[in-house]
Amino acid sequence: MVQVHLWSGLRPLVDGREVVEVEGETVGQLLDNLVKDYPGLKPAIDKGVSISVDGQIIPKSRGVKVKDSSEVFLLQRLYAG
Amino acid sequence: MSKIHVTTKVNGDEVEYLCEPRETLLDCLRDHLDLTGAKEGCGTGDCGACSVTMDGRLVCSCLVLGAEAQGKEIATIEGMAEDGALHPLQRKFIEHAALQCGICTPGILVAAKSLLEKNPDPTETEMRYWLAGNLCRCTGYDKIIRAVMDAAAEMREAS
Amino acid sequence: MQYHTPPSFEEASRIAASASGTTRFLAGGTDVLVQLRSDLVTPDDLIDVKHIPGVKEIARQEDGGWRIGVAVAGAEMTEHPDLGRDWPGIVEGMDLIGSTQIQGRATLVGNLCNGSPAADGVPALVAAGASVTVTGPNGARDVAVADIPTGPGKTCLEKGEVISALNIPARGENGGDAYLRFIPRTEMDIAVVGCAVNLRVDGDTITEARVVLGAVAPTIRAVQACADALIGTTLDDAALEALDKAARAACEPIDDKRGTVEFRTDVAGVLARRAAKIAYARAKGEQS
Amino acid sequence: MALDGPKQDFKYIGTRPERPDGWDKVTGKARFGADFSMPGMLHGAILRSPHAHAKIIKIDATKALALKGVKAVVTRADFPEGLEGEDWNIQENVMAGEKALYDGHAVAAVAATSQLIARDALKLIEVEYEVLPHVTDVDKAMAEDAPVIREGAADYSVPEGMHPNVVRYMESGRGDLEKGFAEADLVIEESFTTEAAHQGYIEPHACVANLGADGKGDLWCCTQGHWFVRQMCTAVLGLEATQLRVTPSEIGGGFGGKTTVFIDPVALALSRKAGRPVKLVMSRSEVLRATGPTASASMDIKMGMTKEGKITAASGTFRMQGGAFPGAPVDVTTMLAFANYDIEHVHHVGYDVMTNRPKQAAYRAPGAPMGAFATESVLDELCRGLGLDPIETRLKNAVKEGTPATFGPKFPPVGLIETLEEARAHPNYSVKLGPNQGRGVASGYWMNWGGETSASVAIGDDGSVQVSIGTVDIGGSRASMALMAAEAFGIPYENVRVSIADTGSLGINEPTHGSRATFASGLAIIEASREATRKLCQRAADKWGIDADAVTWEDGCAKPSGPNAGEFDPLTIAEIAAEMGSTGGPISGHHESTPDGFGGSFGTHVVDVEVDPETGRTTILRYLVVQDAGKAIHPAYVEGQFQGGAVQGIGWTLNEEYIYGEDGRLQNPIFLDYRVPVASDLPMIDTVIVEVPNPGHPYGVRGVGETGITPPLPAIANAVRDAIGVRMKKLPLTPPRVLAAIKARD
Repeated sequence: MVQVHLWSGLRPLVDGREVVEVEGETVGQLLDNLVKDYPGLKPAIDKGVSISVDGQIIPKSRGVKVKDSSEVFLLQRLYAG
Repeated sequence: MSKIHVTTKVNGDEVEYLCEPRETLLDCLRDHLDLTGAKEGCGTGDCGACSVTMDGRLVCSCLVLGAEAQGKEIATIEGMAEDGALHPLQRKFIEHAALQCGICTPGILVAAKSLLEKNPDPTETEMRYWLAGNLCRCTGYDKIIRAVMDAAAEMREAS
Repeated sequence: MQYHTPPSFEEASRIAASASGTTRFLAGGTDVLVQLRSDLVTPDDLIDVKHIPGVKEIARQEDGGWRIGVAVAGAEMTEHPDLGRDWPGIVEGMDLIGSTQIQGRATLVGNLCNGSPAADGVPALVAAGASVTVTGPNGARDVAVADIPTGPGKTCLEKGEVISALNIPARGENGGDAYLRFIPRTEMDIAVVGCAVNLRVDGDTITEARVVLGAVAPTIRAVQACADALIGTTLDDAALEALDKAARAACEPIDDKRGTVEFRTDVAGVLARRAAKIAYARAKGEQS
Repeated sequence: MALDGPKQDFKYIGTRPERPDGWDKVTGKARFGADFSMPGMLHGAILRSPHAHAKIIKIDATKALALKGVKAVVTRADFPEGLEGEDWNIQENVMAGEKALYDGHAVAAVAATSQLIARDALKLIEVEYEVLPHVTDVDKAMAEDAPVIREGAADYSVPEGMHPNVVRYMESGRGDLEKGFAEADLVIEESFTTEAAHQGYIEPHACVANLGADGKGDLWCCTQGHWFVRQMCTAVLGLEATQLRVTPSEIGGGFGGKTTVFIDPVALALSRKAGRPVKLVMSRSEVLRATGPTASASMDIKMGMTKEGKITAASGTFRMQGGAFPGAPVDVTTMLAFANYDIEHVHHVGYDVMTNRPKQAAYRAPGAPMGAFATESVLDELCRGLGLDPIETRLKNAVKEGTPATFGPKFPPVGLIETLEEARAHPNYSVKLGPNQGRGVASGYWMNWGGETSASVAIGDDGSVQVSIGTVDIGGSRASMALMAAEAFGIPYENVRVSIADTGSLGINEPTHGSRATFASGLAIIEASREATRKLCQRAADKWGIDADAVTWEDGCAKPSGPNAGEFDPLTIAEIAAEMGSTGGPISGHHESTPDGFGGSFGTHVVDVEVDPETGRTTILRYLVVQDAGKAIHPAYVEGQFQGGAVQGIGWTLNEEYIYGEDGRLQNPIFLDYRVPVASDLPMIDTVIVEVPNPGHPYGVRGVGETGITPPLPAIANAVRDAIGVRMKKLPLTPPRVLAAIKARD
């Protein structure tokens, strides 16, 4: 299981939790399982989020590998300028 | 609306065009003579991207009517390099990376050339004020000023 | 739009008088073309006065005054060897208008006819007591520059009238003038406040003075109280303080995108003091 | 995605050769957006709403169509219906539907045989409006009685009970604010505002469109990203993506403002209707009224600090308007507001608010400068209040590799500390100041970007190299691309040609935005070059009859990898290329990816100002930019980015602003009153390039374009504070505002 840190605006959608645990070996699997296991997050994830894995911000690459020990944060969807 | 027949000299060549009375010299250079080196950045004389000289005097070609060019001598960026050799200002602009997007570059080069013809040894302040009507949004002007100073020094040495 | 190039002011006046639609005279074109381009004013008749003999001349008159052609560009005034020695304030006022490129075209008379209370070229002309010659259907007449603008964008010129020359009086001995304006940048802006001072000294004492403010009222404004604050003084601190106060009191500005009432009023006092110091130094021959 | 550790020793990287397009740019030959024309081409013009908010009752173009020379008029009725999300937003922005939403909003367009006729025709189009109440200020737009711009525009994130103009809400943070503030020796709480600033590129938007009734078309335009243009135009017009080929012209500045479309779909619609090519060029006032400035902001910041200079807690509320559509960059503002510092207790709240203003567009580090202005101003006040040096204090709190960012994850290697140390050591930091002068320091960050990227290299038959990229060259990037290819191939810079491919010639590329071009296209070029050199090695191996693994590529030559591989004279790229046709065919390399290893760039600025105490005018005396470039490929253009960013920041801080009248109309739609800095306003801009390699790029590159506009706003405000003794909390620092503050002080 990977621990995924949520930004505080998302916490009301998952009963106030700061961190949720989901299965997944890639960013894509994490996102899919977040929606499956925590349907409250669906509107946010559908709207678009970024994710960070061990400090690297991943705007959209679903294939990036994730380990159970990885530091993972959901971040606001980011745009370039 | 009848058009006006204009005979003028551009970069040493005698040219003719027909223009609407409302058309500017910039319109005529770009649309009738295919000289697109002068750019329209504002159309109100505030940016200098359309700078040319008319009878040796630096002007915004967006603030000159095409009809007014009758019998005049116009010089544009297209006439600045002679015989395939760049003017020292042009060379120095490339050397100093004095341009980024390059849209203001033709106007600035024409304006800078006009300055050095009048004053071969301008101070940095004189240069900055002379070029105040040429907006550059990319460079912050630093490298432009350095390029003009360097070109001026080279031209003084050569003369 | 019809484009005309009359050979004389009489002809220019005749075209304007007989025109049925909007008419504009073209000298430098730096205002007319902007209006045309932005569809603010599309004249039916545009009368280019630059083909009239003498319009590009700067001529010293027998009495020591100056006659300046209506199509003389700002740069030509700045480059003139003697004009700026007599009337540095007039020349620097004109020189402040726009960029080098604008200076290659813009004219003092155009600046005047535009009728803007913020015109940089006009306050020093008013301070100098300059006049213009107006050619119209009934012949020519002289009008004080101060009387030409009647409100923002408005002048006293009648249909068919065209300014045919600008007349600047002789400088005379021990005189000096100066013009300063405030803008947010260093160049390329319209004056938020402008101030011209023209004075004459006898030794250290100011004997004559005119102070003219721009952009603080519907028209450019000569302020007698400012002149009174200077005359008879040696421009000491008290005189400067009185001048500052009088300048502020004369302001009736507006709040707009370029400045507030409070700011314009404050800066009018500041510029009056600063311009007076320059004019005073010039009158005494201490500064060019 | 680290490929292999960043390379350290370079032959070409870090030199300053002449840019490949230099000659064209200084002789007037370079063709920008408005420099294209086609046979049979018509000219377009757009009619724009004079009202900030109005229902469009009726549009009657009968008289316009009757004018000689007029060939087509389009309105919203000429665009497909049923779009959703951002596609709908773009369509609505390029041509108003039921309502005009801001002063300058397009309502109809004309194509005619000349520019003048098209403009005359606009005056003949009769539009009946029902004027509605409007709002242009962010705080007023959130108030209960504010007119509603569009019902139902809010997304899932907005809590119940908020005004319908609030369309997105965000909240993030960590720790315990109360605890953090309790630990502080000084807590400061202030509110700030910034006004919208325009990108101010000197080239107005321009395009030539040629679209047939068969749905196939071509578009030439000035854009930062032609694939974005393709996606947006085809979505807005209901076309198939690859049926439209978009070719970018040279681009006369963008700074984010040319990453979207304003006139291109309109030109295509006109062309389709008229059956002829149509050129559309914006005037400057159209650019200022109807393209994207950045958002304006209203912010409340609270920060606490111990007397030793440690930040104990920080919180911020950021309200931003991005015009009549969702999209103010408040997510980035909140994320980066405190990102320079290691703060245990931190909290951010953000609101994206709609107003009757043009749809905001990205502007250099979109969202970051506003937040930095507010937070770095408060930090400066804390330093003053506690008697601490601003650089030492920043050093005490600065993030480094492994620091948990205020937005969550731990930082990879970053260079903030290095920029602070260089700034402290620079002579500018110790120049003695005179009366009415002040010094300001501020740091800033931009996280940079990777984005979809595709690049190819092809070997010419003389051994020169052709590079094709999809990121347009907006500031000299062709030089950097050529340098990276030269380095990868080991051939002279002059032997590399770089061209920008059109949408029909290369895979999708995101625009030149997010400071990504040198990072992402560079990475793709290096990888594509490596693929090509592997093929070159294979050809040599075949010729020598040895295994390809026994061949290495070095200095532009294939060489046996060691004595065991055999004794062969090196084969140069030219020698291999000369025989390409008979040894297996053309040789090229290709790479495509969405690279994620973009390392963020920190910068620190030091500025000295003098304020005229009688007029409130601020003069910049000296200015220093120190920024981390990872690796400067072409240092002159890196310096240029630093200088340009700083000067745009100076403009935003001192004089640039959108001024709306009571009538909701933009008061300053020309460069006369939208006051960008002119040459005489400025000193030279001093630069120091810091190089902390980015492990995510083979040569260590970090994007440098955007960070430079983030520190100037607070750095100058801090310098003015130093000079006049008053904290200015509202940008721009116009002379009337500064003078009023000085008078209030006395």
